[in-house]
Amino acid sequence: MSDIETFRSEARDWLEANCPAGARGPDSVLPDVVWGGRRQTFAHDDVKIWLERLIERGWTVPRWPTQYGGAGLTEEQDKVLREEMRAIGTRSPLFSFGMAMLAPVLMEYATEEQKLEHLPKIARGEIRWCQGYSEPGAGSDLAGLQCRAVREGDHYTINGQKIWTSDADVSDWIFALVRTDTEVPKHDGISFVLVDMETEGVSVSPIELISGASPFCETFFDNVRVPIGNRVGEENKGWTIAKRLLQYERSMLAESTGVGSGASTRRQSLLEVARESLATPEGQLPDAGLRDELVQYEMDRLCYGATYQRSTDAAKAGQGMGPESSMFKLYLSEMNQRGSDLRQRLVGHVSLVWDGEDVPAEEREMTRGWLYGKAGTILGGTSEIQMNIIAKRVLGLPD
Amino acid sequence: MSDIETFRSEARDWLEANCPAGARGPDSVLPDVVWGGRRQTFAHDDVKIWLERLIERGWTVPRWPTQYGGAGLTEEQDKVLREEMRAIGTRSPLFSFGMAMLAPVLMEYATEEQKLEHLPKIARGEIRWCQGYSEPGAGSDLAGLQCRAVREGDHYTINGQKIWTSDADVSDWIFALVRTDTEVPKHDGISFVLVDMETEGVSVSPIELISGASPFCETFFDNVRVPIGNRVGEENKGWTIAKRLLQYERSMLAESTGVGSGASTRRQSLLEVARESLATPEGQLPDAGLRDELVQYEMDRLCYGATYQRSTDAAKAGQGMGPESSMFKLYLSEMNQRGSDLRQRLVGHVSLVWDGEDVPAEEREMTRGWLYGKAGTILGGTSEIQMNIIAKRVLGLPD
Amino acid sequence: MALVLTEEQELLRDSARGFVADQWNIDRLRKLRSMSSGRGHDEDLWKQMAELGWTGIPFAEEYGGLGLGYAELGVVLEELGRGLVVAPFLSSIVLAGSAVALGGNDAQRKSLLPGVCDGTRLLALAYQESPRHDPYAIATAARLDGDDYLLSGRKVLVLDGESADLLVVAARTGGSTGDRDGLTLFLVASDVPGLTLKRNVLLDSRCAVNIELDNVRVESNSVLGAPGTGADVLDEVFARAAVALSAEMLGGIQESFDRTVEYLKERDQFGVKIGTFQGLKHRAARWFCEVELTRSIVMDALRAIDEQREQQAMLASACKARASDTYRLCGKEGIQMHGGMGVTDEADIGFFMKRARVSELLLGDSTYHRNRFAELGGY
Amino acid sequence: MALVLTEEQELLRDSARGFVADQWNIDRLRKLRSMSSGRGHDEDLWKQMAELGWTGIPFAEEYGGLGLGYAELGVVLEELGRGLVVAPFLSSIVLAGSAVALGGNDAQRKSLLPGVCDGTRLLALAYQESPRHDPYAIATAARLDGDDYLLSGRKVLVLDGESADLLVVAARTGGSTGDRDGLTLFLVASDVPGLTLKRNVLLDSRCAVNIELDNVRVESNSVLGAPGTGADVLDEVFARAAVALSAEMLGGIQESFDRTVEYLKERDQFGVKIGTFQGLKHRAARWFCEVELTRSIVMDALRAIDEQREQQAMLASACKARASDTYRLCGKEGIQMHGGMGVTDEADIGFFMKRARVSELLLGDSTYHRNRFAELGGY
Repeated sequence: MSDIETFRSEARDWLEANCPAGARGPDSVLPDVVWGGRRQTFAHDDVKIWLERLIERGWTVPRWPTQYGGAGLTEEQDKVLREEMRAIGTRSPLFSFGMAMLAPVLMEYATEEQKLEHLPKIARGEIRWCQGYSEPGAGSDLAGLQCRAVREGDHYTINGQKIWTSDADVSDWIFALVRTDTEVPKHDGISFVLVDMETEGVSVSPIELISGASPFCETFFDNVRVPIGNRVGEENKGWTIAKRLLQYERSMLAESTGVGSGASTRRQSLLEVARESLATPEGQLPDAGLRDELVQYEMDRLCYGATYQRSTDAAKAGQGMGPESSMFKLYLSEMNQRGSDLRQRLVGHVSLVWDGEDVPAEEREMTRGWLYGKAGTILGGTSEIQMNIIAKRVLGLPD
Repeated sequence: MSDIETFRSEARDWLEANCPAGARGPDSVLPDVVWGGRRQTFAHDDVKIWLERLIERGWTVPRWPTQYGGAGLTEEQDKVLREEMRAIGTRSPLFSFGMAMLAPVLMEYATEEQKLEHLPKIARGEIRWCQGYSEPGAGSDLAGLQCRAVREGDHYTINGQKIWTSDADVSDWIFALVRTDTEVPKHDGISFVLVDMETEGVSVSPIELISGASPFCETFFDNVRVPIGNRVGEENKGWTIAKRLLQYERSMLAESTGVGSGASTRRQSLLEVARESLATPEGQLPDAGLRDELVQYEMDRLCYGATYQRSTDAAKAGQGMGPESSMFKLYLSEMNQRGSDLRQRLVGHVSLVWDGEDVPAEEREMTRGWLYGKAGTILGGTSEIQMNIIAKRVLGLPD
Repeated sequence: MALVLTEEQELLRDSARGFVADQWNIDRLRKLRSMSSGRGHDEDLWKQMAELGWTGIPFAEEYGGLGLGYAELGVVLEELGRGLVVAPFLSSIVLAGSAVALGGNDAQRKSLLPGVCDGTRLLALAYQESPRHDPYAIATAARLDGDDYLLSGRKVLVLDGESADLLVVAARTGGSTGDRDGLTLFLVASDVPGLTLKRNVLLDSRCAVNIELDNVRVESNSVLGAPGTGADVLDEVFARAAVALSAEMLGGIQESFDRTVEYLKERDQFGVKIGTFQGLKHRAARWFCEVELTRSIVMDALRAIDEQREQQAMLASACKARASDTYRLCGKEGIQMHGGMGVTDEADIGFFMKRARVSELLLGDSTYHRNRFAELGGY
Repeated sequence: MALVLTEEQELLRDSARGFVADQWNIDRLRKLRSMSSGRGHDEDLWKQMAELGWTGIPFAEEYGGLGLGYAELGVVLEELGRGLVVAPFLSSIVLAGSAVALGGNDAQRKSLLPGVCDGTRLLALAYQESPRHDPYAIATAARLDGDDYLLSGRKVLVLDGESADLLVVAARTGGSTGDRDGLTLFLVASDVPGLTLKRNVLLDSRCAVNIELDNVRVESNSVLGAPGTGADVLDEVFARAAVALSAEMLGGIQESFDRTVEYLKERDQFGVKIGTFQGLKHRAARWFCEVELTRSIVMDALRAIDEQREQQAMLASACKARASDTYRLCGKEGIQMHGGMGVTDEADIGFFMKRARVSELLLGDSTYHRNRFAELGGY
C-alpha cells in the first residue's frame, strides 16, 4: 500500500471513530459556519465535540505546520482528507477570516514570535478576527486612509475610524491598516497592526443597511494604546502586506460564492421559481421576455462556471490567472445581482413586502437578500476598481 | 385681411403660377437634394426652372436679407411660405452645407465685403462648399489640428491635410481651420479661412469606407496661397467660429435625421420587413427575442420622437435646450444603428451578401447602408465626445 | 398640446414642489415602515393635499372635481414622486377613482366621487391575484344568490387597502381565469362580514393589503355600471394609471439622478472629485439621456389621455416600460455611484431604489408592457 | 478533460499560428471579394492545410482521418479565425463531412471520407431555405419516380457551394415545412442537370451559393443513410458545427480585441494615449471579461462533444449564442475605438466586424440559440 493509501485508510478509520453522528450525513446539525472566538456558542454538543477533536488532531487547518496548530499535511494528503470527509458528509466546523485572510500573511510576514502567539489561537478557533481596512472618507481609495498611529515609546496611540468592519461587534481582535507617516506619498506611510478589541478606547457600532441589520460595523479608535510588537512587518511598509491580504480575500470571496454546491442549488431553484410562479401546466413560461432573461442568465452561469473551471485547471497546470481574479469579482457580483433581481421579478408581488403578516418569512429573507446583494458590486472593491485593475494589470493600458 | 394673410394669399398665387409641374405634387421629380455648385447638373428641366425662379425671388433662403440673396421674410412669413409650399407638395430644391453651416457664421463673424462676396453665391447655388475640419492625426481632438498657415505678406501659405471632407471632390470652395500660431495653447492659434479649391496645390482623394465608395475625401494642401482677406474673423480667433459652426452642424444633422417623414416611412418598413420575412400567416412574429427587440426599438423611437418634439416646443417657447443637442446626436446615431442592425437580422441571409447575382440591388444597398451607418457614432463628433460634452456642459461635472 | 408646461402648470408645479419641501421629508419613510398597524399614510398631509384641490384634478366639476387633465395630474404626481411622498393618490384618485368615473352609473358617480374629490372618502382597487400584473387572471367568483352576489376569492397587493372605506373588487360573473370576458366590478365596503384584510408594508414603506373574500354578500346595486363590463373599464383604468404612475416615477427618477450628480461633484476619492472620472461621466451622460427620454414620453402620454388620442394605450405601455427601466437604472447607478454609503440605510438614495422596484412591478413591468405593446400593435 | 491545452494541442496551435502568419494576410480578403466567378478560396492554401493533416482531424483513422477530437479541431479553427482565413473548412469538413460521417452508411463513408480527409474532395451542405437558420423549415421536395428521386426546391446560403464537387441536400420525403419528421439527406453532384448555382460573395469575402433544383434526378442509393433520418443527422451536425464555428469565431474575437487594445496604447488624442481615458478603459475591461467567458464556453463545448456529454446540445447553444454576441461586441467596440480610421476600408478591423456578422447569422444567432436552449431545457 502506498503512503497515500495508508493515509487514506487511517484518516477514514479516525473519522469513522471520531466524527459524532450530529456532525455527519443527512442528520448533520453543523451550522453553515462556526466562526470561533470568545463569544462562540454551540447549538448542539456534537458540533462542539467535533470541533474539539479536529483541533486536537490539527485538522481544522490540516496543511499548517504542527507548531501553529495544524497537522502539516501535504497537498495530496489534504485532498484525500477532504474526500474522506465528504464521503461521510462532514466538513471542518471552523472557518474564519483569521484562517482565510490573516493567517496566510502572518505566515509570510510575521515574526516567529507573532506566529506562535496568534496562529494556534486561530487554528483552535479561540480568537475571532475582523478586518480594519476601509474608512468613511477613503472608500475605494483604500490607501488614502487617515486612521493615525503615533509612536510613543513602546506603543502606538491610534486615533481614527474604520468602516465596513464585518462582525466587529462579535470579534476579539482586529487587523488594521494605520497611518504611521503623513509626510510621504500615501502608500509609503501605512503600517499593519494587530489590535485586541478589549483595549480601552476601541468601540464598535453596527451599520444598518438598505436590507436592515447587517454584519457590518463602524469601529472607532480613541487614543488606543497598542504595543509596537503588535505591528506586522516594518513600519510604513504595511501596504505590501495589505495588498497581499486583499488577494487572499478575493480568492476567498470567489470560492465562497463560486460554482459550488450552493450555487447549483440556487440554479435549480431559479428555474423552479419561474415554473412555480408563472408556468403553464405544460411547464412553458408564457412571458417571453422573462423566459429570455432566464435563459440568458442560465447561459451566463454556464460560461462563468466554465471560466472558473478553466482558471482552476490552469492553476493546476501552473498557469495562474493572476490579476484576472478581478474579472471573477466583477462578473460574479453582477451576475448574482441579476439572478437575484430576476428571481424577485419572477415571484412578483410577494417580493415587494418589507414586513407583513401575509408573507412567509423565507420570502422576506429573499427580499432582504436581494437588497443586501446590492452591496456585492461595492464592498470588497467596487466594480469600478476591478475594471481599473483589469485595464492596468491585465491589459496594460497606460495611466 | 391681416398682413400675414395677404402674404399667404400672394405666396399661394405666386407658387401656383411659378412652380412647374415636375416640381410639385405626386408627379414631382425633385431629387432628394440639389447641392448646387459649378458641377451641378439637372436631370429634368423643371428642377432647373424651379430653382431659377426661387433664386430670383430670394426664396431659396427666404429669411436672409435681400442684399445677400434672400427675401428678408419674418419668421412668421417663412412659416406661412413653407406651409403653402407643402400644400402643393413642393419644397426649395436647394440645400447645401454653405446654407446650413457656413452662412450663419458668415452672417455673424464675416466682414460686409466677405458677406457680399460669398452669401449671394450660396443663395443662388453657384458655389458648393465643403468643410475642412478634421485631420488624420487629430480625430476627436479637433483643436489639435496641425494644418499650418504661414503668413507671408498679403497671403497665407497653407500646408497640411484634412480628412472626412464630405464631397470635397465635387465642391468648389472649402472653409477650413488652420494653425496660424504654434507657440500658444492649441485653441488660441487657430484661424478660419476660405479657400477656392481651384487654387494650385489643393488636391483631393476619395476615401473608401467599409461600405465601399463614400462621399468622404482626404484633402491635401501643398503650398497653397490664400489671400489674407479670405480669413474670417481675427487671426488666431478661429476656434470661436469653429465651435459655433459645429452647433449649426449638429442642428442640421438632428433635423435631417429627425422624426420627419423619412423616418416614419422607415418605421413602417421595419415592421413590414419583420412581417414579410418571418411572420406567421396571422401576422405574429414567432421569434420571441426578435419581437422583443423590435418592440423595444419602436418604443425607443416613440421616446426619441417625443423628445425631439419637446425640444422643438421648448425652443418655440423660448426655452432652448442648448448643449442637449449632444444628446440627440448620441442617442439618434445609436438608435439608427440598432434599427438598421435589427433590420438586417430580420431579413437574414440576403443581408449577408456583399455582391452577387441572386440578390436584388436594393438589398445590397441596404447592406451598404447598414455598414455606412457604423460611421454615425464616429463622424461629426464621436459618441464619446458627445458624452464628454453632456457631462461637462449639461451636468456640470468637473474636469 | 405642446410638450412644455403652460404657465398655469408651472405655477402648479412650483406650488407642489414647495408643499413637498415644507411638509415632507424622506425620514418619514423610516418611521412608516416600522408601523405594523394603522393607516399607511399621514391623514393630515392628505387633508392638506385635498384642500389644495389636487385630489379633484382629474374629475369633472359636476362631481366636485377641478375638471383638469392628466397633464396637470402628472405635474403634481411628479412632485410627490420626487419627494417619495406616501399618500393614497394612485390608489384612491387614479385607480379606484377612475374606475368609478369611467365605469359607474350616474348615481354611483354622484354618490361616490364628491368624497373622493375632497379626500374624505378613500377607495382602493382590488384586482390582482397572480404573482405579476395580469389583468384578466382573475378567479374570484361572484355568484348570484337571489338578488345578491356572493364573492369569494383572494386578492393581493391592494395598494392602500388598509385605509380604504370602499373597495372596487374585480370578480368573475362569467368565463374563467385568463378570459377577458365575464369580469364585473363590485363596490364592497371594507368592513363587511367575510372580508379579511392582511396588512403588508412594502419595500418603499407604502402599505398594501391582501384580501380574502369568503362568501361576501353584496347587493346587486353594488355592481359598478353593468355586469360583464369589467375588462372594458379596467383596460382604460390601467392605461391611465400606468401613465399617472409613470409621472410619479419620473419625479423620483429626476431626483435620484440630480442627487447622484451632486454627489459626483462633492465626493473626493484619490484626491479628486469622483465626477472627474470619465468612466462615471460617460455613465452619467447616458443616464441623463434616459431621464430626458422618460420625461418626454411621460409628457406625451399624459397629453395623449387628455386628447383622447387613438394611440393612447400603446403610448401608455411605451411610457410605463420606459419609466420602469429608467427608474431601475436610477436605483442601480444611484447606489453604485454612492459607493459604500449607497447601501446604508442612513443614505436616502436607497429609498429611491426601493420605490423604483415597487413602482416597476405595479401595473406591469417593462417585460409586461413590451408584450402588451406588441399585442396592441398586432405583432 | 481539463479546460487547458495539452502539450500536443499547444504544438498544434503554434504550428497553425505560424502557418497563418506565413501563408495568409487580410489583404487577400480585399481581392477575394472582387472576384465575380471561380472558387472562393485559394486552392494551394487548402492543399497545404490538407498536407498538414488538419482536414482529417475529426475523422476516424479507418477513413483516412487522424482520429482526433473537437478539442484539436477547435485549436486549428481558432487560429484560422484569428487570421480571417478563407477556406472550405466549416463547409466541407465540419458541416457536410460530419453529415456523411454521422449519417452515411459504411459504403458511403468509405467512398467519400478519404477524399474529404485528404482535401481532394470538397462537399457542401445545402439545407437552408428560410431567411434565418431554421433547420426544419424545409420545403424542397424529394419525389419518388420509379427507383429514383426527383428533387425540386430552392436552397440559400450554401457555404462554399461554388467549389463543392458534391452537395449534401436536405429534402422532404414526408411531412411539410416546419416538421421535424420526413427529412432525408441526399448526395447530389453539383453538375447534374436541373441544378443551377448562383454565386454570392458575402460581406466577409467568403462565397456562398443559392441553388435551384428543378426535378433533379438522383438514384435511390444517393440517399445518405436511410430515408427519413435527416433531422437526427442534422441536429447532431448543427450542434457540432455551432461549436466548431464558435471556435473559429473565438479566434477573430481574440484578435480584434488584442488589436484594439494595442490601438488604445498607441493612438494619441488630446496629447495623451487614448488608452488613458477611463471611459474606454472600463469598456475594454468589460470586453475582456466577455472574451474570457467566450473562450471558456468554447473550450468546454468542444470537450463536451469529445466526451459525448449529455448536455452537449445545450452547451452548443450557449456557446454559439455567446460567441455571436461577443463577436458582435468586438465589431462594434473595435470599430468605435478605432474612431474614423475604423470605418475606412484601409483599416483591417472592419473585416473582423464583417466576419462577425456572417458568423453570427450562420447556424443561428443568439436569439435563435436562446430559444433553442430553452426548448432543450424544457421551459
